[in-house]
Amino acid sequence: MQVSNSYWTLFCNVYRKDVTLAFRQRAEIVNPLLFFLIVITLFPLAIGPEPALLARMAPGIIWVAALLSTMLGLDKIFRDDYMDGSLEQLIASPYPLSLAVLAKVAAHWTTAGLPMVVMAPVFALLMNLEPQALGATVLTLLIGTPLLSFIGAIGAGLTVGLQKGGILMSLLVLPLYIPVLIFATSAIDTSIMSLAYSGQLAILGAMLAVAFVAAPIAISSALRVSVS
Amino acid sequence: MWKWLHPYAKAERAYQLCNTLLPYFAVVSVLSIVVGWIWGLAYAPADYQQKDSYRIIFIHVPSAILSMGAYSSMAIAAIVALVWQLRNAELAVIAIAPVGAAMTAIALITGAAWGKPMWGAWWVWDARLTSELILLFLYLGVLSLYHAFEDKKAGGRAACILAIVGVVNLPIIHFSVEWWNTLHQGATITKFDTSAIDPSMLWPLLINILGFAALVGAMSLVRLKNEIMQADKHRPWVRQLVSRG
Amino acid sequence: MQIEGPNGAGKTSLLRIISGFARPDEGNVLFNNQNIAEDYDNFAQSLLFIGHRTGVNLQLTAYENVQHWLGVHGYGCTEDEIYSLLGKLGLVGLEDVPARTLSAGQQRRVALVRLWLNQAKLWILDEPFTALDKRGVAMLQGRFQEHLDSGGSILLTTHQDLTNSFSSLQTLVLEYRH
Amino acid sequence: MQFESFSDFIAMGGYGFYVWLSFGSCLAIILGLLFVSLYEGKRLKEEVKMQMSREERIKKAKEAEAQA
Repeated sequence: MQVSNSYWTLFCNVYRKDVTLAFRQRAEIVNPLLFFLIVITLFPLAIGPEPALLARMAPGIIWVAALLSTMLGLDKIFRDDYMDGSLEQLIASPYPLSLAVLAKVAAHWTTAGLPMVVMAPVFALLMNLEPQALGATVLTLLIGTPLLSFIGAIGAGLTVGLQKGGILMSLLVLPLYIPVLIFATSAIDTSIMSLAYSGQLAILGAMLAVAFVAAPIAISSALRVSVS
Repeated sequence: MWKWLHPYAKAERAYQLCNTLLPYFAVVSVLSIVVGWIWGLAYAPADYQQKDSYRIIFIHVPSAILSMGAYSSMAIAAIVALVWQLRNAELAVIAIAPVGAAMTAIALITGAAWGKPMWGAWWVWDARLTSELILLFLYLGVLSLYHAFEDKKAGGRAACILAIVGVVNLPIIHFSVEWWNTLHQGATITKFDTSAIDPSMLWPLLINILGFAALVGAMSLVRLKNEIMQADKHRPWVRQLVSRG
Repeated sequence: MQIEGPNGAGKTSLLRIISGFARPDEGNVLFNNQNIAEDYDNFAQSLLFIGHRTGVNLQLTAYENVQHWLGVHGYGCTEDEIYSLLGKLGLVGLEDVPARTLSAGQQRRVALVRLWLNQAKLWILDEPFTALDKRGVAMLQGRFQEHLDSGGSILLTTHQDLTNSFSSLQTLVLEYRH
Repeated sequence: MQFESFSDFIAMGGYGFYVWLSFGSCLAIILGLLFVSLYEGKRLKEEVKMQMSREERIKKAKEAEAQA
């Protein structure tokens, strides 16, 4: 038995475990996507199928649906690990907890955010989104969904010790999502008018960079509180 | 009918029946799809209005018909499973669902690819398309419900109930969506009249429908075999079957 | 050292405070004259904790569980070593089935494999004998002896009396106080 | 034959992209599902085989234990 002292192995191990588990229960990946699709279907049924109307509302609808469907899987990020004691083992590991947390958030994004980015063109089609806005939609989702995972994981970490944390978590997390929503939809709106939307993307990118550094620390202290 | 049907209630017999039927379905489906596609793509005359784009009809219409056909056979299997407590019928429901979902997906995708050149949009919220999309949700709902259960027996029954609820709901959904669409006066689409179709186009279409029907049958049989084996994997007959190779 | 006391006396809470999961209301936990809260990761290097919740994921197989734990704690081990250890613990043929299909005692054994696969000085074990059969208990105590002989220390709670006679056994009795 | 040449056939009177997209995705979905189904059957058989060998190993381990 040899001791390998690498942060990368830890990251890979935690990441691999979560992704393996998600793929083993495929529903975990498929269900949020289906939910996304159904939410999007509801809008034309409720407000009418006129293409111009839908095209006007498309950025908002796509992003609200994305917010709601990432919420679905959030509760799972730490819940199982908390229940079976793996979380204590992660804390009692000689590596920084924030690194393991980063791996878990990355795994969550791979299984929840990335499929949404890939499916985004289909959803944009359904909503009659202007073709020139397609690039902006995919880009904002690509930068925005990891941000949602980071922010959501803070809420999940804070509520994991509570018996019925699910709804409370949505109440905590949804207000924090608002800035992401504003800049993402404004970027898509701008792109519909064929104007440059790099400003909004830059702000989203800056938020992601801050979250990348700060969120793991916040999440790991939230987890330490939840476990004690 | 009971006397004839009863032996097949046993898993092993049902498995053998699948094996016997499978070659016929497979041969019919491969033959008629190959013939139907070549005929439809290369020999059928072009439509004078839609030109060559209409050739998508040779997969769009069969898959749309079969998406509903598969749902009704799934619902019948579900009723049989619940009324007569036949485990094999339950497994048939689970076996048909993915095949039906695939047909629905094909119908939706080909519809979009046909709609783009004809209506100028990949997707419009027309009554038929919307109900087809909801049909896809129903299929996927049955499947994910079944897979969410740890106990597959309870999962099978739950899936059967959902399938039946769906079949009751389907006409309601269809009519409400139709009503909704006329109310909204949304994108108006002129569908060309399928009844006035020329025999030179009708024949390959019919052959393709036959081929798709046989294909749905064959794929369902393959999946049913898997499901039966999965359900009985601790039984001696499966072990014998496997060790025989 | 064995910690005894009636249910509700605070055995588990004490272990969790010593392991650094919970904070003490007053005072500090010192390890080698170092406050563990100050440099927790360093303390964690010498710590092996197995609590009530054993950290065995029920969807993963026994082998995957061990593999994951090793990775998280920075130990490396070959496949054969893990398999032979699992075999030694009576899990022959069960290495690659999901842990949820195992019995409670077998799941506990999967967690206890870690005792053979670490270089930690301090073991903190909360009720390690739960759900184990007699042979399992005996094997575990044998492993305790090895660990003590190599200079390690063990802190555990249990309701069972230890059948082996450990020369260095100390007992701390907690009493229930209102 | 409705088409003069093979390139005409591929072009489908200008609708080639849509026609071949439809037929291609149809084929991909059918073959994909078929492949998955067949693979599942194969995997199941292997699983049963593994279970059998597992039981064999457990039996052997028990016998060895009884002898020891």
